[in-house]
Amino acid sequence: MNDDLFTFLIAGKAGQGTKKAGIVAANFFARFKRNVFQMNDYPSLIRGGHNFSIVSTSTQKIYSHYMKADLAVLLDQRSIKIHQNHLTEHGLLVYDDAIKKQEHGIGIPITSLAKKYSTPDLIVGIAGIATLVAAIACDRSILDTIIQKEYQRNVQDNLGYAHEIYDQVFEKTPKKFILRNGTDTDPILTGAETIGLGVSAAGLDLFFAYPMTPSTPILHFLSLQGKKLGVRTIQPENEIAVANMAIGATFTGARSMVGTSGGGFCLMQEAFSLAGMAEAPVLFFLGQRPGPSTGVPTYTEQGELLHSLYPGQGEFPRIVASPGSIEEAFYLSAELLNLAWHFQTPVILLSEKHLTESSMNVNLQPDKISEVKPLQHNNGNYQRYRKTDSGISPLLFPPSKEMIKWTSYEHDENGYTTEEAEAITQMHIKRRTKQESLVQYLKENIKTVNEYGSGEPFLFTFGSTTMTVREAVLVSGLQCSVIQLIYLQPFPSWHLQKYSGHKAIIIEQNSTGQLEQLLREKCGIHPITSIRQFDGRPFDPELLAEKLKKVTA
Amino acid sequence: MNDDLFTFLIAGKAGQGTKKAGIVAANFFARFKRNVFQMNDYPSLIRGGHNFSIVSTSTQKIYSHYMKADLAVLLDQRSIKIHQNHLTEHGLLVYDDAIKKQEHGIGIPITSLAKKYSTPDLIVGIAGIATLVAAIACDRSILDTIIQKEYQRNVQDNLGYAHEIYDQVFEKTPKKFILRNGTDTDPILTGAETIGLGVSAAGLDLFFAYPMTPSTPILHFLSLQGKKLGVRTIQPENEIAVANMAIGATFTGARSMVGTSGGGFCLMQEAFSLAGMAEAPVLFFLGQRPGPSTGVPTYTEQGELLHSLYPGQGEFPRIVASPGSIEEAFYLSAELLNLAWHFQTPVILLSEKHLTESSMNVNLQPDKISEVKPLQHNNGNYQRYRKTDSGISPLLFPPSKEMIKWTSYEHDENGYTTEEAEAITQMHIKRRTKQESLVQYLKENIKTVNEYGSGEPFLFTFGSTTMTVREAVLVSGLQCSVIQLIYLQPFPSWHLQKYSGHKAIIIEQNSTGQLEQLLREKCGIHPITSIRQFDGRPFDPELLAEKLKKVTA
Amino acid sequence: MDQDFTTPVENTWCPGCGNFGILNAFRKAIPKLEKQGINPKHLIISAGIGCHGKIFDYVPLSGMYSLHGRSIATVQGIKLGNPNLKVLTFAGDGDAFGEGISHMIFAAKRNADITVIVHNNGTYALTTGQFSPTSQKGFKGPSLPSGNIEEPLNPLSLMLEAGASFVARGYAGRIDHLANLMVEAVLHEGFSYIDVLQPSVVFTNTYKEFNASVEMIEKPAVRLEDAVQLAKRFDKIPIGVFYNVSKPIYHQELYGEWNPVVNRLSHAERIRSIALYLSDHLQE
Amino acid sequence: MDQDFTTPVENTWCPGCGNFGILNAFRKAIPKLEKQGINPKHLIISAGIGCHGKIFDYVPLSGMYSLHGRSIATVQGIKLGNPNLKVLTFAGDGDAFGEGISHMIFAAKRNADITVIVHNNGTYALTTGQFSPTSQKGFKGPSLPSGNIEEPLNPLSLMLEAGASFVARGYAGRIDHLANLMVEAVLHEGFSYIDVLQPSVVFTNTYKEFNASVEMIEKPAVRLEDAVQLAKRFDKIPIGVFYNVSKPIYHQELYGEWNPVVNRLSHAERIRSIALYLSDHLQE
Ligand SMILES: Cc1ncc(C[n+]2csc(CCOP(=O)(O)OP(=O)(O)O)c2C)c(N)n1
Ligand SMILES: Cc1ncc(C[n+]2csc(CCOP(=O)(O)OP(=O)(O)O)c2C)c(N)n1
Ligand code: SF4
Ligand code: SF4
Ligand SMILES: [Mg+2]
Ligand SMILES: [Mg+2]
Repeated sequence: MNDDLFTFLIAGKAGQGTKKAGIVAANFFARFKRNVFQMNDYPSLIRGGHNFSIVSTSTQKIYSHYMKADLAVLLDQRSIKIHQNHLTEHGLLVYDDAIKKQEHGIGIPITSLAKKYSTPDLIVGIAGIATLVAAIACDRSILDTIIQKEYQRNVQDNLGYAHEIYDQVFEKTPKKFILRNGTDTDPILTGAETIGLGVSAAGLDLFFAYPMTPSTPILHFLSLQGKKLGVRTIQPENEIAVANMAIGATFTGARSMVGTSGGGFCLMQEAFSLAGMAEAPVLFFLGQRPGPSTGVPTYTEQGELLHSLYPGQGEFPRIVASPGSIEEAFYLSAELLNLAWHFQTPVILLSEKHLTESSMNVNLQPDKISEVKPLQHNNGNYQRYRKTDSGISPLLFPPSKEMIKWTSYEHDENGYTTEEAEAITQMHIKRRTKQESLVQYLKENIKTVNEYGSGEPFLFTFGSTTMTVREAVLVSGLQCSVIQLIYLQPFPSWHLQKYSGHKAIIIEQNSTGQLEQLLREKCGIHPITSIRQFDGRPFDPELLAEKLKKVTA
Repeated sequence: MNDDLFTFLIAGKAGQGTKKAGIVAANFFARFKRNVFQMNDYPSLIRGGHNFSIVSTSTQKIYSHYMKADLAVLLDQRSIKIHQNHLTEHGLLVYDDAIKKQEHGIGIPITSLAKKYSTPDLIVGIAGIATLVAAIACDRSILDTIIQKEYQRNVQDNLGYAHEIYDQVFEKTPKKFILRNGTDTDPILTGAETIGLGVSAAGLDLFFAYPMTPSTPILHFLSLQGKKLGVRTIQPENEIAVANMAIGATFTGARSMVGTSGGGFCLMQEAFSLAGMAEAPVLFFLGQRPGPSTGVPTYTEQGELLHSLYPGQGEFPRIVASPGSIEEAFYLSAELLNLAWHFQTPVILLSEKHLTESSMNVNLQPDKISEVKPLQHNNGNYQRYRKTDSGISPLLFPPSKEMIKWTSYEHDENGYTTEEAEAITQMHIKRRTKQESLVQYLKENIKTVNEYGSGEPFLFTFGSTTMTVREAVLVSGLQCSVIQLIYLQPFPSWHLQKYSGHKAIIIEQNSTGQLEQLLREKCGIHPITSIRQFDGRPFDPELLAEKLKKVTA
Repeated sequence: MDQDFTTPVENTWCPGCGNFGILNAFRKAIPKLEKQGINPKHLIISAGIGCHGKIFDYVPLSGMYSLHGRSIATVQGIKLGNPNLKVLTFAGDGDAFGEGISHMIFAAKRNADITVIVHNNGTYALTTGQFSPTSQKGFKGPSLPSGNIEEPLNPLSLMLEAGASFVARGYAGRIDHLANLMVEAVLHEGFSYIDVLQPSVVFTNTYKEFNASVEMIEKPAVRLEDAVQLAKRFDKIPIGVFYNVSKPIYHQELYGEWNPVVNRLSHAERIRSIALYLSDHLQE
Repeated sequence: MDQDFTTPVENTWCPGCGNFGILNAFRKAIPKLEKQGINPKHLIISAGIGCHGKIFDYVPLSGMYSLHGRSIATVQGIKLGNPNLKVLTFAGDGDAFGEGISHMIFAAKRNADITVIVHNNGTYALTTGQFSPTSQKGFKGPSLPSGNIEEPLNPLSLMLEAGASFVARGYAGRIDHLANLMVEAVLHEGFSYIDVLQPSVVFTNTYKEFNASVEMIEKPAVRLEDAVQLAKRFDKIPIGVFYNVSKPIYHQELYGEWNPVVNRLSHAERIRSIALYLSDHLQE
């Protein structure tokens, strides 16, 4: 267990700025060169309800927030009800004293003091930061620096309010916590940011999306920052337009990506199949949330693994991969965009809300990313669908005196429609050959599975759950390995079969055990137990560690 | 091999009535109480190109057309080029003498005689029938009866033309063929018809579809005949409306079905997931054609097996089944509609162009079909999503003084939206329980696999390919079993595991071996060989028989 | 059913949101409709996904909480399943004119007997305020921080062009007026569209402008062109019924008086029909 | 490229089909456009699925044979990928106003710089003649043998309502006139729509009516209302340009003069930008 773990929790209503406070707190911890993991929990509404943000920090690398807080700042009655027991043994509860007095913790006039200021509802999040700075016994000038940087609107009001809270907290709990300095200086980014940066590094030109949680943060990030990064965003009328425009754009050589979630992705499947037939290289970001259907829009789940393996009718090369950390998301997104162009086929970047919307400090080395040039036509007569040994045909973009025909119909090498038996067979074989080249390429060049630690039991997982599993292993002190499947399609059985017959535990966030099904059926991996959670919340590393200890005892 | 097999082929341009002639020929053979199988091959166009229709007939049961014809009537040059070798040893070629003289066969002034009549292009199909009747040496009065029944428009012209052709053929090849009488009196129907009749028997009220080959024939059949059968058809603006309207209709208790093909089904997947969440019982007909994408619209393939297993995001009970014959399509369609209502979940009837558009004589016993009543709410407080042991909640339909709320969001038992961890977990478990009940039900009550013949090797197949495989087995004279998977989701592993370790051959119409993948991974069935065809054409039973003999030799 | 038509579900709209006005108007419309002979148990509702959609949980009527953009298809399906029901859906501007615009145009075109109430707040509110099909040019949202570059659609003239037989505009700040529009729309036989000016206090706080410029329409235009002209007025914002005509109704054209769930063919009749069909196709 | 713009692909339209007129007009338009400075290699085409779509294979221009209803989105994507290209799509009436209507309305609304030529034959021809969004009431097709029960959409007034900046109607039986419309439409900067009256000899053999009642428009209407009025005339069928105005163009509003494939940020610049972003977010 992490010996200098510290967790800060702030909870209140949507509109009270708890998310913002979480981010600011994360950056505050960064001043100590500490590692952080920050997670936001919020329902699907704009004002009111119950939001909270948790930031866990340590001098060691940290891959998850913890549900038990050392310092909890609770802004309303509901937060008390929900979080009063989410405290570590010596944890401190700070609550708004408009709420009736609590047995433990200290009441501070958070809302009543706010009333003096211009935006009493929006300002209260600042109380969390002021409390944090005071409880860590930092100088009030540090608080000033933070407020001036992070809360610039009505900054005088904000400062005044922050001071009042700081003073009260400081008086009541002087030097409650001491934070050791760490050595990490990496930036703190969300998964949405690392994905956006990763695809930019691999040459993305256009990002098309219709808003849908949890893919929207990528749209927002690129809409704000993309121009500098070489990426423009477009929000069309619906997801069908999104996918078809993206395919159209690739026809010109523009690297294109779309972002969506379950229902939106369903609507894109017809275009997905078109991309398979036309051999259009489009990267699809598929962000999972609890389903089926509209489900629970702002929470997290991994219920679409099987669904993502065969979207779009018919047979064509398919790639699905899912990053196991916010850092890996950077490199993997870039790799997938490159693979799309290398193999001229649609590719899915599968992830979850827990990855796109959480943040942690990450070590990104953009110069490790290259922009792979696709096979280009050089000269002579151009045929869009020329048969080659690899199944990959050279690309050529307009304007050109050569005719370039892409098509949704079965076709000959020129791209003209065909209905002839032999031609149909040949093109099926071409696509199947390309699929085989792809598998070969993955085997030889791509890391398809991550292995952390060593020895049995093997904890199998994928996607953002990997982060929590790794943290839980740290917490538990268990000797074991975490096996994270990065690639899910083609399924890296070649790599995994060696685990068959060994002691395995499968951990995933869905109710039917989709990863388990794949591991059982494709690799003969039969776990001694499987651990699943499907309540929309990420695992808590401590609870997961306990379960792990129990099943491995 | 069938000792009194007879095959009639008629080929020409679209618009020359070859398909119609095929159907009429099939009915002509039926006069001899013979069994027939009729298949139409046509490209995606309205006039011109190359169409042909084949009818094979026997006194025994017959499950496929044969590519080699005893009598071929070829209406144009292209037909000669394509079909001149598609003749049995003693086969007779009759061709339009406007084409240059052929080495074999007899030229008849098919088009030049037609010029005298009012619709010279459309009338020529009749030449095929007249030739057939003459070559079988039936009395000309039989021809008259047929023409009067089947070609009522401009009947005098048609009769005149038919007589001229008949006389010429009769003169040139008197009594060429003799057909024994059989004993079969079953009606000759297409798969589209048996499906339409089957769902009507199980209580279908509304059929929604947007035209798309090869599902359109069901729409057309029900549009013409549905009223008598209790079924109305609706053609909305697109497939998304189709699926969502169908779901809406089920809310009122109306039994609803949709018909579509690959691309259209992709567009329906968002609604499919909604049906999973709302627990709306909708039957989806998914007719396969060669893909990906627009592919080869009017041909046949089985490339969407894996794609059909997990449509729609998220986890909910799923059913996919595929009929292995035109006859089985009747019973299975009914069974699936009933299962949809029994388990209140979306169900897929998976098939292919080869089934919906081919015809054969079928023995249908409508009174064997019942309309299963779903679990109904009786009295007391109604909760749409009440938890029960089976996971199935009672239904109640409006108008009712009770509140009935169906929803796409995660919900509590009343159907109100929830975002709470425990409630989310509970509803996931409810749906998973329903899935388990479904598996149990299939195991106990439903025939999920057909087994024809006995002993090794086991020929595994599914869908309409089953028909050809069965015919090929007859042709080959092999001692073996045909194992047809009727249900594909839930996959009937419980039934199939017994075949593991035995000599297996897997036969399917796609290029990547999708059924094979499932059998390998789920049942440990590793075939000695697999036979695949993916040129859009159904297998020819003779060629398939040869392959079978080779691999089992 | 509660006489105040409330439910135990917590309301999670922002304080001051225009959606409250729409909810209150609807709660007033239900008993009015009951007086006109429409029992609430015959009144089936639906909603899309968005802030507006939450209204579904706030009234204790039966219905289906549909998908983003699809409730217009859902209610048409409900109507086709049982034409005796009165169906009404709430939709967002993103819902009805973005994701679901095809259904809107065809529902109007075929004069489906449904009522669509659009909570027009000019933004995708629930997904945090991106520009929507009715956003003003220049509107700043997180997917286009420099401002929307498209002209807004005009929902009223678009629905008129598509063939809507009843078109009205209400305002969330005029609750009684809006309640009356709802009653009229539901009573209208055929496709009824109400565009409701709905300030989103967070993203499009337009109360002031609307309060200053809404103006009641005396009576509907007789000629389509005049209704269209009225819909294109921007000096004042007319509210009330723009157009109200009688046209052949889809389900009646399709079914006549037949009703799928009420007049179902019995199992025995179906089996008889099938047997007849088969014997017609028997080999002679 | 062949000077007659033919391809080796066999033509499979029915003899006499109106599509031949459209193909011939287009083959005439290409060299005319070349004279106007548009090199055929810059002219990128697309098509939906249907009889009309086959035109894609019959002209040797580059482009993408899209999905049923989606070519309108495809060409917008192509334009956004490389705004230097001129993009044009052929579409069916089912394509453009059934499956793909949302894309049509938004392409017009945002004034995307594309040209859409609809082969309006009032039926889903390739799928054997079901009623389409522009089918006349009463039209008999195999999915409604008793006759269509819906009123047709009016593509021209709908496009005008949606904001189209260039709207015209041509007739497959007036090839030179149609060729000129195509030239004008492609040259027009912004969304151009041409509705082509296209008899399907098999399902809607309307040559006789059209020959009798088409009438050339002298010049486009200046006011939108007048263009709409003209679109709603049924005594005579006006052909020609109904409306032609200049409006801000989508890709220019979005990009200014920037072009994604021409002005791509180099790999080095991207890496530098990312490094900058990271250092801005470094822990101090
Ligand atoms: C297919 C699909 N795409 C996207 C979303 C995400 N989404 C939910 S609500 C919404 C927009 C809501 O806007 P509007 O309809 O105007 O409703 P409002 O929130 O403004 O009331 C979107 C895009 C979704 N649920 N489904
Ligand atoms: C998603 C989808 N739905 C249905 C089809 C089947 N389909 C092919 S063409 C067509 C209609 C064509 O009508 P139209 O666009 O008017 O073209 P036309 O044949 O009349 O030229 C349809 C419904 C399809 N290809 N894709
Ligand atoms: S975000 Fe806007 S529309 Fe949504 S509840 Fe708040 S004020 Fe209302
Ligand atoms: S069916 Fe009609 S539209 Fe199609 S090619 Fe024939 S005449 Fe032309
Ligand atoms: Mg809105
Ligand atoms: Mg058409």
